[in-house]
Amino acid sequence: MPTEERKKLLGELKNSLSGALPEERIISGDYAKTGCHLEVRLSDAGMLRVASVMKEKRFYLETITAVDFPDSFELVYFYSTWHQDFCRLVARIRISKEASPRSVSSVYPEAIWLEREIYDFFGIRFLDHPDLRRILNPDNADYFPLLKSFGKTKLTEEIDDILC
Amino acid sequence: MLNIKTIDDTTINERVYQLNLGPQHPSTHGVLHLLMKLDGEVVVEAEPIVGYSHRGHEKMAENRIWEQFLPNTSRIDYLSGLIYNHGYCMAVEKLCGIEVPERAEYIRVITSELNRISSHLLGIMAFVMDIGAFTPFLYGWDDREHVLDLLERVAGSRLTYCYNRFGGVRNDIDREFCDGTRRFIDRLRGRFSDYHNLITENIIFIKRTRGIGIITEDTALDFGVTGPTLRGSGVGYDVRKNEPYSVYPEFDFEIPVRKEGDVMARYQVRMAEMEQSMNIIEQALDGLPQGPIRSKVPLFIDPPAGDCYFAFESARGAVGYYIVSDGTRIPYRIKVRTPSFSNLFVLTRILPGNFIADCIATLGSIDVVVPEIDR
Amino acid sequence: MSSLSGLKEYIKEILTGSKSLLIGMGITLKRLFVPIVTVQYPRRKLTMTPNFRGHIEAIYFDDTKSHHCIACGLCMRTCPSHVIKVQGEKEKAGERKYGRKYYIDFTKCSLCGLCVDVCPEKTLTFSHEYELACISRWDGVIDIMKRLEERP
Amino acid sequence: MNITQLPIIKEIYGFLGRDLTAAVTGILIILVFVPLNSAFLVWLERKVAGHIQLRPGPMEVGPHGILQTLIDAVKLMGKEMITPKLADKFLFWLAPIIIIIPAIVCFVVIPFSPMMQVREMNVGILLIFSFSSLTVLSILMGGWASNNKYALIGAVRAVAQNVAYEIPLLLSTMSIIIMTNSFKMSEITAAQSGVWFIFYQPVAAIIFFISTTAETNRAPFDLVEAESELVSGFHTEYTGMRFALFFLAEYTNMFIAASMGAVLFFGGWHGPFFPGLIWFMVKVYILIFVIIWVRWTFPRLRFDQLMNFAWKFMIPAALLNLMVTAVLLKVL
Repeated sequence: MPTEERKKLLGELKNSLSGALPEERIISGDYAKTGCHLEVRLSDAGMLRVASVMKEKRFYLETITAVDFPDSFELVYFYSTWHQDFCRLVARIRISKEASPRSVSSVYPEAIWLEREIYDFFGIRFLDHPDLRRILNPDNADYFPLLKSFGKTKLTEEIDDILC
Repeated sequence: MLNIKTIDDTTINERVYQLNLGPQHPSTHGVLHLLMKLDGEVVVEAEPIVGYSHRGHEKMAENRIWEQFLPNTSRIDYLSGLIYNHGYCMAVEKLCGIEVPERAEYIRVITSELNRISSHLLGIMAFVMDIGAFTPFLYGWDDREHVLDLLERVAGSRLTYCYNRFGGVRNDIDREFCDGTRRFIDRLRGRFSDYHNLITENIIFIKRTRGIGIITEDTALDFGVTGPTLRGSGVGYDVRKNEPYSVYPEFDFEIPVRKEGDVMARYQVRMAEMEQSMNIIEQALDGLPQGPIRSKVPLFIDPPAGDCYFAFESARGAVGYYIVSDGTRIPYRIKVRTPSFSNLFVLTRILPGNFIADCIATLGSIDVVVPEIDR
Repeated sequence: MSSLSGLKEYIKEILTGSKSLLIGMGITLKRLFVPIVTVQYPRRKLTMTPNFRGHIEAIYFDDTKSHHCIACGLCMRTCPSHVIKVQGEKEKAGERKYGRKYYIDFTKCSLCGLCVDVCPEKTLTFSHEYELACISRWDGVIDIMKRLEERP
Repeated sequence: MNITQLPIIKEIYGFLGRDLTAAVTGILIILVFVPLNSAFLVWLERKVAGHIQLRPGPMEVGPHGILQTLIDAVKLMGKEMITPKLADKFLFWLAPIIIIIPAIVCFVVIPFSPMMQVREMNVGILLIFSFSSLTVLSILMGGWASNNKYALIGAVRAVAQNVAYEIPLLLSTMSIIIMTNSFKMSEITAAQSGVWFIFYQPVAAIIFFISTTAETNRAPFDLVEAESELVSGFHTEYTGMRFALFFLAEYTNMFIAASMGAVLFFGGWHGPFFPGLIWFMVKVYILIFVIIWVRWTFPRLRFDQLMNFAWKFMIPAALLNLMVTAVLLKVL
């Protein structure tokens, strides 16, 4: 296990990230527990800067996802390397329910589809996205399925009662 | 830098016409829909339209307890269901801190690699069928049948296995399974020369696949391409090696890499990967430890609140489960990062300028499973 | 000169190409005389492996001359598709319940086997039947207790 | 009992005369033979394909499924014939009829045995070539009239492919013709009583074989109906009996191509011990078997590769072969 090299890489990464994002919090993640070596908590739309730093370091965008918390959304970006000394970085951002975050699709074209998916399931509208349409759900759907408010029927509530 | 345009009617002129390839088409492997604009037979633009088999697995996960999501995992990618199953169990075990007995890990690796072989056999042969040779497809199925028989012997079903459990596996493997697996490996090794003679060295096949649908390293980085598709482009990235999980570090195997990045390279990577999988299985069978196959796990698990990302390598690339738990029996959120989703999107970049026939070959060589994209 | 070598390459490619085609034809010809591997299904049938997972069934135990189901409802709860309905009654007050009715809607069953796993009395198993085509969706509802009685 | 002794036959014979009787009976026989032969060929193809792929092929209807194709034909006759709403109705209807005409007409000049030829013509080979070119017209009509993009692409491919491959086909046949100085099928066969022409003209035979495979749109040149690309090519929109006619024509064309190959290169009816008809049929069916065998072995070419192969390899090779033949004939 090339732990030494990874430490070096992580140090470099931290440096360049803190150079790009002076005010953000960069913390070491607990790999054994969360599967990420580095965690960046963004307070505002710094994800474009993170994305360009990661692109420079030749990390690929593993996935973007959102989690619907009661009062806000959390957008989670996973970046990882192709190198032997593997490293995964997670960037999190809390946004309010009505906010429109910036799209990273200008840096990573893959994000076009990933962000479309998030829009499709959560209704989060990304700014500067070239093609924000539904992707998996029908084009004429008027619902956002992964919101916690969606799909709680009486039956599922009953089942929850039985189980929990 | 960005070369992605969406198709609108304004760019359609007299020369360019639209063709809907799919959702019902013999070579789109399920219900993929490629909206293409063609100039003669040359593709001007291609846009994959997905979602025809969307079943809402991620939403389903939020409405059922952790165990109940197990049967769903093998339905996300039905061709490598065991690997998905394996990965989900490992992700939840990571979140809960459940120890898995070593024998169970070995069994998981053996079955996962068998599943990988079966998936690659089908992927390769379906791709060869897309190029027009029907017979190798059925030879591949003949071999795949043996894998499925083996997996049926241990898991009880042939396609949508629900075999792994939190903390272990359902059934132990027996002597007969081990012997059968060794026999199968010998048999498949003997069949490789036939495959190479019939397919790899066939001049028509070479002509159809060399230099077609090239994915460069930079394109792969842009689109997050993983799996054999990426390894065909000269990057030796494999989660089993780079971010080892389960008992993979104990085995000696290589990651086949090809520099060319074309259709042929991806085909060759898959062929070589099957051989490596056989190596892993043989080593695992040799070193199979005795012991329990399942650790003590509560009937229904209650993971602690928190989140965890777990990546593993399916037959198509790097899969990731992002799991958020709020400390109850029901998952708060399960996100599945499926490799085909990213691997398919790269088509918008590499298809323009190719003939329809090459598009079909490229699509086949990426080996997408549509339900995996749609989830 | 280069065109000549190009021609040479071209001819060489044609020769090796023809050879590869002939080798391929040889392989398919050889297979023409190999016995077939498929099974003509309704005429010949395969036996299922011992681990085969069909729909669930109750196990007959010699000690009670019946099943061991106590109608605890764990299988009902753990089923991802909610297809199991089990009902039991207490034969005497204060004793454990005894499973009387056990239905499974096989049309929605995903054959995951979680119900067999959680059964505390280990009285559930998988049947080896696979010819389960039916003409009405109600034919897919399997009465497990009845099947247990009918079984020799 | 000799059928010609029957009074009714004698009467017809007296009324129509010898030539016309022969023609009428011949055409009747052809009309019966063509569908039955195609049915048999379809069965043969499915059987060979099955056994190559380690499966039995059709097994249920009749012994070893021999009646399967007839049942399929009955089923296809019972199917509705769907015409797409925006199709060119007349051409859509006409195309399957036109495709069946050359398939039947070409049988007229095929010499099954010294005595069995419906009509001896001194331009027999030319007749076959000219009529088989009609096939492409029908494919184009069907593909265009369907108003379907797949069908249209298939039809356009068919035209280009047929034009390209007719040239080497003719050139390779030409080298036989200048050896025999005749376009008559029976004379070409008669000239091979000693040595078959394949031994004089191996290159021409290979070129002929490849070109006919391409002409009849068989794999690996089946780009016209390339399943994995164009769904079903030019007959995507055809259903029921119309589809069956295209199918029938494909297999009949295959038979004609194989019988031409037998006549030109394998000595037609010549062979020891058995009557000429049996030898002829054996040779034709062996050639058909090879065509089927090739189909179930190889991947499909890409369209530009197919055209390159025709123009850059087949035609020069055929021309070269023809020149060498001509020079040798002059010298020897």
